[in-house]
Amino acid sequence: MPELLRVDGLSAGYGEAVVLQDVAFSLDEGETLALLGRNGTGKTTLINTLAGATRQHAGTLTLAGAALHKLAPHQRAAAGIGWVPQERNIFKSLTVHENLAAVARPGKWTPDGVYAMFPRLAERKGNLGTQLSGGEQQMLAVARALVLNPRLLLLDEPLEGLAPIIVEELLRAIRRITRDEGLSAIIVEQHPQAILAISDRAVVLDRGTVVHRGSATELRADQALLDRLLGVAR
Amino acid sequence: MPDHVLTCERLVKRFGGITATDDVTLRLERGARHALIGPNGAGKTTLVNLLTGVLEPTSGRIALEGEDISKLAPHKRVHRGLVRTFQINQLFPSMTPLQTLALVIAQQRRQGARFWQPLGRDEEVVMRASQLLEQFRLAEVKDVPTEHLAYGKRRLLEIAIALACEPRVLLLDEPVAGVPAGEREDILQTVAALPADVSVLLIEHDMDLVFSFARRMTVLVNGAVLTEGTPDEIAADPRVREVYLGHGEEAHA
Amino acid sequence: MNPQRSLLAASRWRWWEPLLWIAAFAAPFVLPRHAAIVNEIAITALFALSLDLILGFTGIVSLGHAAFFGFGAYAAALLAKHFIGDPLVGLAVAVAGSTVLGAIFSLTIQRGTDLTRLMVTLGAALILLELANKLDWLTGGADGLQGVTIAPLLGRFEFDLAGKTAACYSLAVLLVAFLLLRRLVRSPFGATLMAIRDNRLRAMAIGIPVASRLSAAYTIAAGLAGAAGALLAQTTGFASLDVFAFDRSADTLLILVVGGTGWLYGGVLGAVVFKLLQDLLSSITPQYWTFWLGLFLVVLVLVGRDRLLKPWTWVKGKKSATSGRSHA
Amino acid sequence: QQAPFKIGLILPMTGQQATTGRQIEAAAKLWMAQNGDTVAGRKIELIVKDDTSLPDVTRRLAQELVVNEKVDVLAGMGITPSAMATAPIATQSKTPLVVMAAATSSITEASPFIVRTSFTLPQVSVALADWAPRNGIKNVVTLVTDYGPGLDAEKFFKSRFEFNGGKVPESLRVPLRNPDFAPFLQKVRDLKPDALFVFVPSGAGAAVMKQFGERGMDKAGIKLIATGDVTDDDQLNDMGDVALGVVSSHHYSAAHPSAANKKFVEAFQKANKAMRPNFMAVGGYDGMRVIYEALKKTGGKGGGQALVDAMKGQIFESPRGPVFIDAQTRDIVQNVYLRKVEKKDGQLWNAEFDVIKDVKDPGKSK
Amino acid sequence: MLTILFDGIAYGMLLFILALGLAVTMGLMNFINLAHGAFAMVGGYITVLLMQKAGVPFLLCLPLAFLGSALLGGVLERTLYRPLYRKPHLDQVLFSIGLTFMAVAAVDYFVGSTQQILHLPDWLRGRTELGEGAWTLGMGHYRLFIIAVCAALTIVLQAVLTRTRFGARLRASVDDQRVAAGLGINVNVVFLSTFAFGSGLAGLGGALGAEVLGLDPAFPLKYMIYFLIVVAVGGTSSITGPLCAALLLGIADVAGKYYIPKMGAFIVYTLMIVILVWRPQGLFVRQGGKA
Ligand SMILES: Nc1ncnc2c1ncn2[C@@H]1O[C@H](COP(=O)(O)OP(=O)(O)OP(=O)(O)O)[C@@H](O)[C@H]1O
Ligand SMILES: Nc1ncnc2c1ncn2[C@@H]1O[C@H](COP(=O)(O)OP(=O)(O)OP(=O)(O)O)[C@@H](O)[C@H]1O
Ligand SMILES: [Mg+2]
Ligand SMILES: [Mg+2]
Repeated sequence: MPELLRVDGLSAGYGEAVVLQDVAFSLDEGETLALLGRNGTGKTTLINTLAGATRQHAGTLTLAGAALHKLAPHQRAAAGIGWVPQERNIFKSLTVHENLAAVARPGKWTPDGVYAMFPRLAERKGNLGTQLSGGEQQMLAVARALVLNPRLLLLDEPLEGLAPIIVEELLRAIRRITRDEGLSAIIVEQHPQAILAISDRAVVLDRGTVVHRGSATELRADQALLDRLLGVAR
Repeated sequence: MPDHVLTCERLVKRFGGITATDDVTLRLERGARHALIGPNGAGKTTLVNLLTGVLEPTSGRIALEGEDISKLAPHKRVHRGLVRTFQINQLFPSMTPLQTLALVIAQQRRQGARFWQPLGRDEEVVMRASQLLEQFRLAEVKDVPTEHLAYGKRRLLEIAIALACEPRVLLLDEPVAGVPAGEREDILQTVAALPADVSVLLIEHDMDLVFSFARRMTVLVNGAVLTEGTPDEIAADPRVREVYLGHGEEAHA
Repeated sequence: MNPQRSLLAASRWRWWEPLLWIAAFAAPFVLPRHAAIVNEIAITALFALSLDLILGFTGIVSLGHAAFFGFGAYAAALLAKHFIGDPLVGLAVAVAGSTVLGAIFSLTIQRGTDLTRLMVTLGAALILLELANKLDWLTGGADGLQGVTIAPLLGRFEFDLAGKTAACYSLAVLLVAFLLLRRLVRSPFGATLMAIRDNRLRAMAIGIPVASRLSAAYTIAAGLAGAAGALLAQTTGFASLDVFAFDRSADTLLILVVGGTGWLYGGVLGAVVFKLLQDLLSSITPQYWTFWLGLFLVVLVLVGRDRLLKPWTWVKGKKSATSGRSHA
Repeated sequence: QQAPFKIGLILPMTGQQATTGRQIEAAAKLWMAQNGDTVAGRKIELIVKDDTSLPDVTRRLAQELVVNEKVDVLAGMGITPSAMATAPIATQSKTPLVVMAAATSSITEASPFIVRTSFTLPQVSVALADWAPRNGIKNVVTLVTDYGPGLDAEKFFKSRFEFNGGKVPESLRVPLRNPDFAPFLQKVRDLKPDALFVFVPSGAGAAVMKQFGERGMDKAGIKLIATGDVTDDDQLNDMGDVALGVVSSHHYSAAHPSAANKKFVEAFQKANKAMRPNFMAVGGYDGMRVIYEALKKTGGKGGGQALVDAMKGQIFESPRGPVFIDAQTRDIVQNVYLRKVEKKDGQLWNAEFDVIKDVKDPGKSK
Repeated sequence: MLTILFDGIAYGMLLFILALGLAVTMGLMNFINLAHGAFAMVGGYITVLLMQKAGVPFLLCLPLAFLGSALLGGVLERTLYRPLYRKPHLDQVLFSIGLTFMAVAAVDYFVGSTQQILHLPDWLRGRTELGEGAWTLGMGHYRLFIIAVCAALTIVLQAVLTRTRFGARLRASVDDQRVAAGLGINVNVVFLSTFAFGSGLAGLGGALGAEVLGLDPAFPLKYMIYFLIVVAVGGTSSITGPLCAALLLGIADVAGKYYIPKMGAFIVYTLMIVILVWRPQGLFVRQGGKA
């Protein structure tokens, strides 16, 4: 598979504060990457930097051979980035349908297509963003990223607040999308096991730097290493 | 006869065409550790909003300690010990955790109308606030305005506020969402360790936590109560598996 | 820091505060030429201070605060004209009157967005203005209420032409109001107001009676605004319809925002800056001074109030979180 | 070398009354340019202040001028409340206050140091109420702005007109802030009087006339009669043909046919980018004359009481015609002219066609 | 009767046209732009000066007024307004009032403080009367013209906002600039074009309103209250809300002043307070029913 994303020497932060330092990794087309790490180590910052929502201090980002870091945020969506922010950030004065329609780009995924995936959203089509339950907002955030028809999905804790059965379905769907449609995804999660099970690669961050890079299956198998990397004392 | 602290009877809430709460009858025993689960959009948050008076029910009745509180203003329900947390943080951005907790405690002790002495003059208020700060690992950020806190800390403050209200009945709406796995148990430990006569209703999608915490569970689907029972009964119920729990193992990691 | 000390830190006096007040009271004597404008600044500052209580600390925006200012002014003027000229009695009556009015009007500001509050308060003030215009047998209508003679302050100090007595009187009332509010906003009561401002939903959920707190804050603010109005009427011996005017409410809002809301000194600082600037500019170019005032406001916002008005923050950086909250 | 003689001129220079200030300031400066800035050996110094039409500011400015600048005379006063608020300062400090614009009748009673060189609304309204019945107008609806001067105009017009045998079936009052005159004019139209009497502050006049025309009131046989504020010289030219034929009564028209006025208008227009002087300007111009003459009379000594005494009883030929400062009321006595808007050399003018001589302020006779 | 109704509608439409730009910048963009009146004034002066000095026909002046103020709005948006979207509302108030003060003084300096008077072409000046007696309907041509322009604008605008994605993209950008940009919306362009459009509408309103309201440098301050009332009562989430509010207020004001002239000034304010206390979000709120 050809390489889709390459991150090199990336550092980023908020104002003066540097959060990410010299982060590097790469991802092939159709692959899923699990991004793990303790609270506050910069996972969200990394995702947001890829989406163009956080200021990048140094480094290069290459998406399918093109220099992603030179693009303005709104151009990155066109280049193939689909972003699910951690706090969901549903547009609150738009209806569910408008939330999708406002950002949709031509391609395989249409609003109707994602309604089939999340029937709950179809039922709530006319509700305003503020009138959704927490889980519904989460579904909408994922759906909204899909209708961008991206090549790379950035999912920041997409399972938070979802019912177990939906989690199961969503994980299956992500697997299907990446396997069958050649999409790539970067997923941040608090529950490493669930995510590693469907990932190809894993990157672990600690205090803004990459402390582990490797195969997801291997990491999943090595519980001791995982615990050490994530600082879980058991 | 069981001693019911909070009951709601035939509660209905409609938003336009949507029935978010559909004829719900729920009884919370004194000292209960009760979990409320159900698919997304089942109406769990709505139910909490109805119980605490944020929303007005379309019909139905709510009673606290046997007394009808359906028409009572939200803050008066708090005075009677009915306290909640919010699924999405509701904090006071410009105040520090210390100020926030001191305020909540002062208000809880009916000092909210005192205008002649500074907040913090009352030693007991300060003591209790410091205690909570320690307990929720907020002591080192006690003087940082809430708007500058990291998400995890804000989540902790959210729960600390509820406890500062000295609840008799505590309604927790996904209290540990966004809290790292390691700290989740700690928080629920704190809650579980509340005095035995405090009743707790927990809403949560993390089944490990729910099953370790709850002694009784209610399942809500499409606004209506599907079933109620002990954790074992619920876990074994095929209908619950069908609509909520699913079958896979990943979800329980 | 020990929690109690850090809680009480907000209510502690800072070294510059007594100096500031001493300077204020010295002003009419050191600069007797400018006693009149000191008086005007003190009145404006008091008015802005009262607005700060509802805007800065409680989060109620108002474009109609002049309703209470005007009511206080007419109450004091009418009392002096028809009954007794003693200024302190007049002040007390005006404060009582506008407090009652504030309590009544507070019913209208309970719900709604900022915009609706702006408009409801504005409407109330304009209705009072029209009323005062229509009741010309009582208020003198658009010509204003003349023949107001104010007895000497405390029976001893005559209101002199240079305005020294007036300035001291207004400053004293300002100081009293300031001390009162200083206590109030740092008390548990004040903290509940700020909680409502920050997050009404949560405030309710911790048992704060939001509606009655809003009313209480609005009522107190109304009383203080009435005091400011009374001072104006007493120190000028005159009341006219413009005390209710939209411009007065709007100017005061500007003054408060210039100085910074939620800080108590914002109103004072804003009044000093705004009035002096206006006086200075309009004596340089009576026709086009509004241009320069406008430019000042634009620059103020673009550069940032903190950096422009509090240059010492350039060096110190932002240190304390309790002083100078710059937005509502 | 004597100390300069200071005149504190407080006017609205910004805001909605700004034109008042501009006209008066220009006229005062013109007077000084024409008559030199030294009188009886004393240099005249003019200090202009903007009060933004806020009476408390007017008062404070007056206070400062008196205390700090030690001005010898206060002057200006764009609106009635400003004059009223300043009156006690004049009394207390014994400083003459020359009112150059504000027109409510009672102003001169507010202080024995007030002298007025503008006019009063009763003066001009009454003149119109005398003229109308003689010219076949028996039935008039009044329309005034709902504030002091408007009420004065309404009251005096109505009582004199009824005294003269006319009928006033309806008196309409328009709120001060009123963007649209349609409902009032429609009401008038439905009442079908012989004429509509209007007083609105200058500025709103054009709108009234336009909407009067637009509503076809003239075609329905209703005449428009007004006080001169409505056909303000300052704006008359811009109003265009809708103003043609409007009859108004006032004490000054830029078209007043006298040599003194011709000279005044020419000089004024030359000095002010062709701005036409209006009744405000003439009030300022004459106010300056009154001050100059009084100073001369006191031999350059000045002194509050002496100046006021010297102002009382002055008789002179103003650009508006002969005028007289009544020694008792300190108010101006002047001719009131009836004028009709006409076009001359492509410009619109208030051409005078009748005069009522030596009108005292009727407001004082109560 | 009918005439009064007609006048009320025309007056309401005039209020609406003047407030429309504000409904766009304040309602849709959530920017408290009190300088709205200044843009309207600019449009008015463009029209008056072009007609007086250059003899440009009135109908041509209208689009020019729109373009002129839109251009000015666009330039200001790029240079001054942009950093302010994120600032607190009170700062926006301060800034835009400051700008208004400057505009007032500048116009005074360059054009003078006298009232400017617009001379309409003859075909807009007349009046048509229909029917007889109590049912007479008298329609001023200019008022008819205003109603027509206003109706056309409403339809176009409503179509743009509901038929195209622009409305949704705009509201999305207002709700959350950062995320909107991250999801592919060019926020800067959306804001720039909306602000310019809003300013243009203000200019057009000023051009159309100058005839009835008069035009002098104090214009932006004098009528600010009216713009605000319309937007507040109408609610800030649509175009139809302010339209209905303007019509309601216009008719109530005109009819009130006709039938009970003594109550003149009280009517609008009382009506406003009653409506806002009854429906604090304004008459029309976006409720998000069925899609
Ligand atoms: N807006 C901000 N301004 C300043 N610092 C920030 C901001 N957001 C995050 N930080 C800091 O950056 C660091 C990394 O935060 P980030 O949100 O990327 O962590 P995370 O790994 O996503 O954590 P979590 O698991 O809680 O989501 C933290 O120390 C945090 O305090
Ligand atoms: N104001 C409202 N208007 C219309 N529908 C609403 C409103 N508030 C909630 N709803 C709908 O009511 C249903 C119940 O919502 P609620 O927030 O109670 O769900 P929940 O059980 O808490 O779900 P979750 O687990 O996702 O938080 C949802 O489908 C939601 O879309
Ligand atoms: Mg994160
Ligand atoms: Mg929920």
